[in-house]
Amino acid sequence: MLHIINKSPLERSALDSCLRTAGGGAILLIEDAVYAATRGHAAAARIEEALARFAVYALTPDLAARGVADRLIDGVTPVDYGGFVELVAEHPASHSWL
Amino acid sequence: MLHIINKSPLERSALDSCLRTAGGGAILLIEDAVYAATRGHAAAARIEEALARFAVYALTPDLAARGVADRLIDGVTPVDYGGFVELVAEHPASHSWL
Amino acid sequence: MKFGILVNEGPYQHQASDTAYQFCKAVLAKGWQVQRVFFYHDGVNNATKLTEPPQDDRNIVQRWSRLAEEHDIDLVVCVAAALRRGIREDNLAPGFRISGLGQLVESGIQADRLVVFGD
Amino acid sequence: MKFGILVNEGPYQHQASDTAYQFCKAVLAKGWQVQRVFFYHDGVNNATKLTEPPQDDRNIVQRWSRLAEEHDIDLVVCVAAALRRGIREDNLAPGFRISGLGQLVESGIQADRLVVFGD
Amino acid sequence: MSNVKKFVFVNRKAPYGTIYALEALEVVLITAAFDQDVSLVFMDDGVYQLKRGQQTQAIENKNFSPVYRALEGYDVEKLYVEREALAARALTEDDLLVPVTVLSSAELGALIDSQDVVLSF
Amino acid sequence: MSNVKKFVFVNRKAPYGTIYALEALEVVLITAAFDQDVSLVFMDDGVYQLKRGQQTQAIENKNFSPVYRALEGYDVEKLYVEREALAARALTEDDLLVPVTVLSSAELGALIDSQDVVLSF
Repeated sequence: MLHIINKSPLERSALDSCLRTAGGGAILLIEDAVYAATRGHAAAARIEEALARFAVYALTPDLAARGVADRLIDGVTPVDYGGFVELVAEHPASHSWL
Repeated sequence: MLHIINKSPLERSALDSCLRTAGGGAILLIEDAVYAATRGHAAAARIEEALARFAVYALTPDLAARGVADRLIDGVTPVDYGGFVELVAEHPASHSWL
Repeated sequence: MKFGILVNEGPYQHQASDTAYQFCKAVLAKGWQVQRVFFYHDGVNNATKLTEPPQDDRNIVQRWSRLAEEHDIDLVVCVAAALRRGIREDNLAPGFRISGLGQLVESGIQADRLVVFGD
Repeated sequence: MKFGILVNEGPYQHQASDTAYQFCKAVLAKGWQVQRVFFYHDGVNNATKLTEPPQDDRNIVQRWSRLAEEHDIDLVVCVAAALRRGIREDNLAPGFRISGLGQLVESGIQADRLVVFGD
Repeated sequence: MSNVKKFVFVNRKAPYGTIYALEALEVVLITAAFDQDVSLVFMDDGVYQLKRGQQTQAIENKNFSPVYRALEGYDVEKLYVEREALAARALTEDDLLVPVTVLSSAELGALIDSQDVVLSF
Repeated sequence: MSNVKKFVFVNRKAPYGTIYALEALEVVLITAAFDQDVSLVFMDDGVYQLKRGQQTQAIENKNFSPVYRALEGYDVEKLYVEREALAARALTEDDLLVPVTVLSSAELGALIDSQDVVLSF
C-alpha cells in the first residue's frame, strides 16, 4: 500500500493515524505534509522511526515551494510528480489519508 | 477575550494552540470542538485543567447533533445560540481559532 | 449592540455557514443588529443562486437571502475572492452584493463585535 | 496503465486540485492514460466557467478544460454534489460533464489505480 | 466475478462539522448497487458517525445517522471500528447505532492493506 | 483617532497547502490602507509563511512571499512570531524573509488579548 499524506503533522492527526494503523509499505509526503521530513522538525523523529517499517518519499515541488528542499532528512527519497505517478503504479493500491 | 474553538481536539491543533497561548478569559467550544468537553474523552483532562484559567462553555445544539449532550463534563457550561451571542457581547473581542 | 460577521467557508462542505446563520438569527432574536455579513475565501460560494439541495435538506443560500430580506441585512461578497471562484452578478442570489475587502475592514471598525466563522 | 482520479476540494482554497492536475500531466507524460477525473464534494467547483483569477495567477478551471481537450480526458462532475453547490449545465466549463456517482465507482472498477486528492 | 473489486471506505471525520461523512455514505450506497465488495472502516473521529442519539433539530441540519442502520438492506454488512479510537473517546460498542466488528489499529491496517480500492473522505 | 482600532491577524497555517495565507495578506493590505493599527502574528505552521527561499515554479502556483517584504511600504511593521513555533520547526530568525519580533507563546497571547479585532484565517 502507498500511503499518501498531505497534512502538516503539527496541525492534523493524519500522519499519526497512518503510523498507528499501517504495518508497512510506502509513505509519500505531499503538500503541507512535506514539513514532517525536514531536519529538526518536531515530527522528524516519527519519520525517522517510520523508516524502519516504510519506504518514505517526499514531493520535491512541494518541498521547494515551501523553501525547505535543502532540509530533507536522510533516508527520505525526494520524488517529482513523475516519481509520484511511478509510486502509485508500483503499489497495488494507494490510501490518501485526508 | 472569548476564544472560539470549532475543531476536534484529536484531529487538529487549535485547542492546544489556544491553551498554550492564551492566559485566560473564556473558551467556547462549538461544532466538532464540543467533543473535547465530553466525559472520558482523551482531551477532557485538558479542558478540566483549563477550567482553572478559563470559563469554559459548549454549544448545546452541537452537542445534541453529535449525540453527546448527556456527557458534558462538570464545570463546563452549556449554552445555546442565544448564549453564544451573549458571550460575544460580554467580551471586548473574540478570537476564532480556525 | 452591532455585530459584524465573517464567513470563510462555502455552504454544505463545512458547518461554518450554518453556525454563522444561527448566530445571526440569535442576534436578531435579542433585538440586536447584524451590521453586515461578509463572505470571504470559499465563503463567497454561499452567494450562488444556482444551488438546488435535496428536498429534505436545508437550503443555505435561500436562508441567507430570506434573512437579508426580512431583516434588511447587508450581505457582502468579496469581489476578488468571488472572481477567483466564479461568483458574479449573473449568478448572485437575492440580497447579496459584491464589493471590496474594505467592507470587511469597515465592519471591524464600525461594528461593536466582529465574529469569524470558518474551517 | 490507466489511472482514475478523484478530486474532493474546489479550486484555490486547497492545493488538492493543483496536485491532481500535476499528477495527471505526469501520467500523460509517461504515456499512460487518465481514465477519468471525477469531481466530488467541493471538487465540483472546479467545473465553473465563471472563474476569473488574477492575471498573474494560474487559471485552474481553464487548465482542466485544456487538458481535457488536448488529451481527450473525461472530466465528470457528480450531479448530486453539483446541485448542492450550484454547478449546472449553464455554468459548466468546456470539457466537463455532469453525471452520477456510478461514474466514480466505474473508475474504481475499470482503472488500474484510483488516486484521491482532497483536504 | 472479475469485475468485483474490494472497496474500503475509510471514515475518519466527525459528522456535521463537515459534509464528508454524509457524502461518503452516498458513495457507499452506489458502490453496493454495483455489486462490489464493500467494507467500511471507522477510525479516529469517524467513530462518532455511528454514535447513537444524534439530534440535529437545533443545528437545522439533516440527521443522516439512520442511513447507517439501513446499510444492511443494501448488503453492506462489513463495518469495522477501531478499538483505540473508541477508547480515546470513552465510547463502547453499546454507544453505536449498528452492530460492528471492533478491531485494533493494527488489525484495521492489515484489513485496509488487503483491499483493491481505498476511498477516504 | 476614535476610528482607529487595533486589528491583529493571526496566521496559523502554512502557505500553498491552502489559500488562507495569501488571502489574509490581501486583508492586511486593505486594513493598512484604512489607517488602522495593524499587527500580524505568526504562530504554529503560520511561521512557514515567512520562510526564505520559496520556489513555486514546479507547483505552478504564485510565490506571494515577496509581499511580506513589501508590507513595510504600507506601514505594516508589527510582525510577531512565536518562539515555540520556530523551535518546533527547527527555524531561526535567520530563516525568515523579514525582520520580526520573536515572542513566547504567553507573550503572544497577551498581545492578542490587547487587540480590538482578531482576524484568523
